Amino acid sequence: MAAPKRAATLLSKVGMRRYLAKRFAISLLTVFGIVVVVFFIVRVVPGDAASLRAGPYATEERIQYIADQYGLNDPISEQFVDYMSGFVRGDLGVSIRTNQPVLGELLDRLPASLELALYSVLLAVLIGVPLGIVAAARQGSWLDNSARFFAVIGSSMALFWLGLLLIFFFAFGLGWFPGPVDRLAVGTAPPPTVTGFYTIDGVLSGQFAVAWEAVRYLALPVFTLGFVLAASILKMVRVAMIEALDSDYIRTAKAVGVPRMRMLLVDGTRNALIPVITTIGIVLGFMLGGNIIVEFLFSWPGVGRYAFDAISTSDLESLQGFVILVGILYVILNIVIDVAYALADPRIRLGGSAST
Amino acid sequence: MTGNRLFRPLLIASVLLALALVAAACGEDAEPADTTQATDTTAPPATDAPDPDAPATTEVPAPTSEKIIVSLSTDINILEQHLFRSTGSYAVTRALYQPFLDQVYVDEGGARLGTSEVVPSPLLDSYEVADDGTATFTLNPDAKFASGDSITAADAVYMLRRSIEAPGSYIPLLLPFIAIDSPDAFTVVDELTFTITPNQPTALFGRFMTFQVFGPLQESLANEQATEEDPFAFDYFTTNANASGPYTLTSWDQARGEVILDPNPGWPGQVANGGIIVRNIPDAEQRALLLQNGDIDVAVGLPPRLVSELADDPNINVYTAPSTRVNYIGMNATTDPNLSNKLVRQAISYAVPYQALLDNVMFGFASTAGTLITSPMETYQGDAAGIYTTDLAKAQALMDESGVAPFEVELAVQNARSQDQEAAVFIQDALREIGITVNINVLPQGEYSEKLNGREFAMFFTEWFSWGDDPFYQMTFLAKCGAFTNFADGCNERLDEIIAEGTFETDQQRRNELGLEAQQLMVEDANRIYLWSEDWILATGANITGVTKDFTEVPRFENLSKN
Amino acid sequence: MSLLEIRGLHKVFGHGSKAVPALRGVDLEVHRGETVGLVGESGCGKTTLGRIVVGLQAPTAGDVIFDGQRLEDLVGSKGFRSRIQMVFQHPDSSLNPRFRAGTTVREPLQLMKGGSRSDIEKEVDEVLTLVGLGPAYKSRLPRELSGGQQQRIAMARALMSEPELVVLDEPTSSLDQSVRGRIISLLREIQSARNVAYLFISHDLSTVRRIADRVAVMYLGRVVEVAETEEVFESPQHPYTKALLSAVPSFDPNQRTRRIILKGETPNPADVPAGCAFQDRCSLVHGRCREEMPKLETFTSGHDVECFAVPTLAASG
Amino acid sequence: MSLLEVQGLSVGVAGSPHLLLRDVNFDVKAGEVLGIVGESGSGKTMAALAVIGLLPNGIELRGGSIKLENLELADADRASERVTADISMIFQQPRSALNPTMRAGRQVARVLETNQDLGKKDAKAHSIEMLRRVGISGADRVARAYPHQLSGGMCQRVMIAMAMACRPRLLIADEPTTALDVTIQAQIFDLIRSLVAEIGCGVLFITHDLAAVAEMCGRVVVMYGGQIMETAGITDLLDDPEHPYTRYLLEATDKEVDHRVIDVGVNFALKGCRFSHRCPHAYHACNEFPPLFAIGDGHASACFLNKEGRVVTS
Amino acid sequence: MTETVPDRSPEFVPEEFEGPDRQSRTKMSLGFVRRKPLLVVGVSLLVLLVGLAIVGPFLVGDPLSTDPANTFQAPSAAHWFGTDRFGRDVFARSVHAARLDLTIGITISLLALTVGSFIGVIAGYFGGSTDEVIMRLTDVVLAFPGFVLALIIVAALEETMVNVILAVSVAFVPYFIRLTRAQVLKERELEYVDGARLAGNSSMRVAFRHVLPNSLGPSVVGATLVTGYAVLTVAGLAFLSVGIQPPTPEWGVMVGEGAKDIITGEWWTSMFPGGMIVLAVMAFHFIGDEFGGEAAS
Repeated sequence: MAAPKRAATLLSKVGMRRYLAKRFAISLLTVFGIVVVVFFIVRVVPGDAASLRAGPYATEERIQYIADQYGLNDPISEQFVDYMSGFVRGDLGVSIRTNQPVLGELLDRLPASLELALYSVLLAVLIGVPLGIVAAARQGSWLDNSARFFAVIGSSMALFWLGLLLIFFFAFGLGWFPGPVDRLAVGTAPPPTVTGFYTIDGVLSGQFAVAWEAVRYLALPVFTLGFVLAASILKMVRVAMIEALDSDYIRTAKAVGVPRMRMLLVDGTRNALIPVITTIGIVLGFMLGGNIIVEFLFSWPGVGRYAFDAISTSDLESLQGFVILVGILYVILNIVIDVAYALADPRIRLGGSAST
Repeated sequence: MTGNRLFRPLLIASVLLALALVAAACGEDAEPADTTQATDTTAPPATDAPDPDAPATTEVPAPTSEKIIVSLSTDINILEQHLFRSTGSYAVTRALYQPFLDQVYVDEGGARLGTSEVVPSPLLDSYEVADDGTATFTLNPDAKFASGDSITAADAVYMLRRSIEAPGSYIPLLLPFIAIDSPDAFTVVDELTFTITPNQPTALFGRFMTFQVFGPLQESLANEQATEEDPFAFDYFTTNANASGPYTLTSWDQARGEVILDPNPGWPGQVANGGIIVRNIPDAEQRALLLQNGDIDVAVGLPPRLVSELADDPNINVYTAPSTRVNYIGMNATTDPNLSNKLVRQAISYAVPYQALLDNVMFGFASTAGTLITSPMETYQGDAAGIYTTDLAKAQALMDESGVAPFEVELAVQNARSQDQEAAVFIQDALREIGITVNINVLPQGEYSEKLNGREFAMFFTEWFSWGDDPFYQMTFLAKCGAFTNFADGCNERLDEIIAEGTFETDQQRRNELGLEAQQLMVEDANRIYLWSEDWILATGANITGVTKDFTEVPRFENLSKN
Repeated sequence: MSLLEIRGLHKVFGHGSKAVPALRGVDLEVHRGETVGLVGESGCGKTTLGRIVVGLQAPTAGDVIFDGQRLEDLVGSKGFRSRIQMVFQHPDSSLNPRFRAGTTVREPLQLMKGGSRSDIEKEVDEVLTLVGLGPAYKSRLPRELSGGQQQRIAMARALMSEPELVVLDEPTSSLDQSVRGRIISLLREIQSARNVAYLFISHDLSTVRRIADRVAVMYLGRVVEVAETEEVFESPQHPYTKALLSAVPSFDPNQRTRRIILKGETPNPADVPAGCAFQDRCSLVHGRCREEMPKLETFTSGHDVECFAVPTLAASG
Repeated sequence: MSLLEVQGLSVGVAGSPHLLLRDVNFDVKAGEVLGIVGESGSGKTMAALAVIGLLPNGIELRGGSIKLENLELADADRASERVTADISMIFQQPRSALNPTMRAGRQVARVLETNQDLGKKDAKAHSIEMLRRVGISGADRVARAYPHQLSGGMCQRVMIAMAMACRPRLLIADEPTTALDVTIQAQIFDLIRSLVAEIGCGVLFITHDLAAVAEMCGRVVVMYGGQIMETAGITDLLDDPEHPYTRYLLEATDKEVDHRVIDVGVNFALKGCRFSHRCPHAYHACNEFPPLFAIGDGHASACFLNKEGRVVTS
Repeated sequence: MTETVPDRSPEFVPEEFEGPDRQSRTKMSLGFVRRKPLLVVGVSLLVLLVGLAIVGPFLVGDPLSTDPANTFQAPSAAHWFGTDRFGRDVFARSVHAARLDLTIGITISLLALTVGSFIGVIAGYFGGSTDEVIMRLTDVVLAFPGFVLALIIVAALEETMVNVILAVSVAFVPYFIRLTRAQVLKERELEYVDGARLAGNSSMRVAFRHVLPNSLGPSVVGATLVTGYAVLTVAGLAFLSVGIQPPTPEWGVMVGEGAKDIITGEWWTSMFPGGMIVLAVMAFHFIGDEFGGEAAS
């Protein structure tokens, strides 16, 4: 038959470690690539960074002063080396708009974005996974068709439109939720920072009223994102589950009398969820930057909103920092996902013949 | 089917989840007042938190007055008084740095409107101007920085020098109008006395001294924080302050765009409230909503349409007053050859639907601009100068006369300026009538100002507001040949002569004559389309009093109080 | 002189610790116009050998000599492609699903020989007729053909360039039994019409018996026995050949009683023991087998076997 | 009495009028190995899946009865309850038939848990014993391995261990060795034979290989195009094939045939005998569906003509 | 065959059952509607929208024409979708926007498909270091959420329509590279590829004439989904005032413009164009999903 592809070695730890090392090396390369790409994209922006920094009505001297101060008159290669060496030291430059270190500004805003992202994904998983499983298990039924219909609507949904719709009905119309303003009412002081998540910090510090308020402010943006994300998760779970249910080993499980529910959950879901891990990763990755729209719409003080402000004021230094941060988070996330994937799938974890 | 039984758990789980969501949503309905309660119970601990910059917060004897929440439309990004970049920053620095002079205010429609008469601010014991223009300032010995240190003449002079010498400050732009060109103009006389000696007496000197850029800054602290690269400690003062103004900086949450200000115990004046929470809420609709709900007390920068809606709300007070602000579209003849034809520019000026702009963009919260000398401004004589009104027939006739074929032109607008964008739509439609295709180009602020400075735009929107309300000052910036901010690049030598004469002219009759001639020249040249003159507008909750409009039209906090 | 001569051929896949040897020193000859059957179980390297012969893969070491010239010298040369062709195992995937049969069959002519349109068309028709289909099939897409018909098209494609050697890689194993017989007959007819040599690779011993003139048996990357077909089937010498032959299901109940059930499974090619690769499964294993790799040696004329035990058997039998 | 009795079984694709299985009848006795032989598309696997109640999505029973010791299985509601314990099945692709994320031993153990009410611990011990019984040396190690770490033959043994762990009364083996090497095939055949002898279950042995049938089975059902062509004892079938298709099949295995006869695929739309479009003897009557005509003891053929070419009447 | 048996009767013609044969004809029947309801919905929606985009602009009014006397008219017979703050007809604008958005969406998708599959074939077929380099570059691009990538590219370039199309295309190219590459890797293992090599094809010819056409399936399905996502992305950017700018009649622009009116109760200026976006994207997704497309990242 075919050439031997199977080196069925029973290596476990070595395989995993080597896998991780390779994965990590690739990630470093990717991060480097990200910085390069972003740096050069931002450098082609029309406009002179020095005069942008100097602000409107700046005198020529001031522009020159600024250019010197920020090394903007250096050759681009030198600027790049400077930026890279700064980057390695955790310096993403200084915001044009605020004169503050970009990294610090981003890190200040990150918890807000992460809180929004995590709750949205959580909601999406809670809706998407069970519905996807049910839809797959009852393939072709009205339930399946409705789930698919929902999935298409969800993945076709324009976030900004859905957000507006929700604001219109639930904030302005019915008044059930606060308007799209912030994480907390104006005037409510945030709870003492532990995690940066107001919901959790509120509970930790015993300020339950604040935590509850944070939940109310989270509700609409989380639902907006959760709805859209749930659709893609549902879609993926359904496909993966159908594939799993269609597989030979499910047929085997049936043939040797594994009870149906157990078969569905143990054989089906377990295997189906392996590809779903990737989807959730993609979704989370999407959230890390894709929430610009939602953060804009709901005035959410996160990194997405920061990026929007940076764009609308041509604060390219901040924008650059944001994009790099998002890229790096995404890369880290991917490592985590790959590890999760590897842990879930013995074919990867244990090396050997698995060819994907 | 057996399936039903087996899948029921999953099905039920999903349904329950959905129900839980709905329930969570409905649950909110039962406790509409919850938000405010939460605010009340949780706000105090945070504001009581000890702050090194404001050790005396708790000593303020204003237990009954709560903090007033002011929402702004812009970022609060730099608290450095000489580098501020946005209205938000300006408002906060005005609260932190007290200038030596202030205006005299008159009550009108519940608001305190500034007049052009100036008086010593609480920082001063006395202020005198000699005939040669030398001004002598004597400090109030009770005036202290927030740290408790006294404000000395040395601090005042340090600040004045800094404003000239520090690279990056744009204060030097102001100084020619008060005839100062070197730091030697500032002298410390004794611990509490200093003088400013301009090259000649000027009408604008007193007015300029009311601007926050001339509020004292502690010299010793600045020197302490200075570095070799940053000898004026800009970095430090970008995020910190030792206030000389009515408030101290209690906290600044950049991510939320929130600054909390508490009354400054060292400030010798009277603060009418228990502190201010300044919030950046960029979205105007949200500011309006929050104001309606009573979540905020003061909303700055509401678009006219919303203001007109809010004016009917009994829970909201809308304060408006005419302003000398001018909104225009520059037409740069050198950038676009078609615009070099004066007849084309005049045709365009006739085509613009001025009334539609006043009604449908500004909703009545603006007055006719006419020329750079706007209708609320001193020496305005619109009809006499023959200012433009919409007349499409005339416009078409002028186009025909010009012999210029239908052409395309780009109209640049800033992305953050929605009224300009709206006006652009009307103007685009109107100019189509006379064969001119307008392409609207919306640009972010930074790129916009850079291109504007570079004279890259053929047609562009600009708003200008001259602190100090002076027509010649206004024209110096916008119409003088070769002026840095004369973005339309129009140049009329006669106009330059008028400006030169008018700037230091003190005789009102002569000023009026010069003004009329200038307006006629501007109408004739038609270098700009004078769209409207925007009113000063502020919306507050009905329980707020003490709204103040000064020369800068930036919100002032210390007189606000809440009943 | 033989048409194809393979000497000491090695092929290793992968590198370093992951290296997997697929061929471990193969010697084999194919003469003009003859059919050599190459049999062995999955993973024994027979497909790799076939792919090397047609130049789809390069050997790691050893020589392939085609018509007196080394294959590596020939591969780049013009006209070589047309001389050795291959027919693959899976008829459904060996044809481009988007190409009509005519296009598939025409392509080698256009690319390798050229000629006028009508000449090409004539030849296409001729070869299609030769494989039993005829010109009417030119407009068919692969999915419109049955497995047997697809395999005929594949054969027509291989024959277009008038090759001297065709490597047949399990050409019948995906076909139904009834179709299989027809394809075998077709192959025979083609061979007599065109005097083409076949290297017939298969794991199916009964098919090989029906078509091959000589048979080579492979085990773990080596040829362990080679002889005239009947000789191999009637008088197998290598213990593996014996086991293999006896394992084939048979209509004959007596066969079952003679069955040799081998112990264990074929070792992992990445981890072949030193000495004879068959040692762990062999009933005749002795000390030398574990230390030294046996060589292919002549047992009788035209019958080579690679086993230390064989001469002993021959002597005692 | 027969262990399994299938009568008039018909199966079709939902939404299509044509049948994939048409009036299929056979029976399996306890301890007997019944072979179903046919080429691809003959419906042999479909018949097996129908028996165990695992018809793929979109394929439905159209009629007939499937009785396991008088328990009607064609009744969908009752099918899922019983089948599992009494019938088990092994498949063609042993590796993909095992759950890739579950250790081999666990897969066997949980069958024991469900079908023999064993506790986790007992099941585990028992599963290793099971693996040993299917001829796996180093059963402890194999039990801890994941399927991808095992060879195809090893996977098939695990699969057999799982099937046997149910103590089924009927074992369906669907081309259990097609994917395996011939030497491994011999081992697996041996194993199946010995296990059947030990447990005494009936076996439905499905294959395309007549020789394998000859080795494993006492009786054979020959199928073509979803239709039974002939059923007979193995010796009768090999020595004295009746149906044109059977004869054709046997000839193709060792005789020279005319390669110019072009094979065509099964046509499920045919009204009459599904083989009629290929049959060298087809005549007008073949547009009727032929019933099975009994010719001898346990020997029947679905052809209107006998092998002498005379029309059969029943 | 055997002598005793008469040969096949020459008159014998096997008869088939009446009615549709296998799938080919049943697909056309109503059963199809029942089995693929989502596809039917998608195709009808798309036909409707494309028709509207092609014919619509000739039937409705000028999308830029303002009417200060008739601002903020609620939907009525005269103005189906009402009028906006400039007195422009929202329906007329939505219809013109349909043409623009669909054109942009389809252009982006085709552009990304073409470039992506070209690169994907090269990476997949030639493998080795070529593949490695391409995939590492793809990783870098994929490390940015597509929306963010498009955003910074548009922000970096002049905000013209062409640049928006290019920027969004760039964001989707890796998706097609991966899809095509994955398919090529599968396809490459098939025997016809070896067959083509033996038939004398150069490797370029094998890659592009044989492998590519057979590897396009998933990408073409993906392209329908991407068309939808492209419309969403472009509209999303426009909503954030990046890329296409007001007063261009574009759905995202219109929602952005209309978002301001929600608070004052004029829901129609944003809801109708937003609804159009969702309908258009849905049309593509119903179709793409039915053919087994998966979500693009």
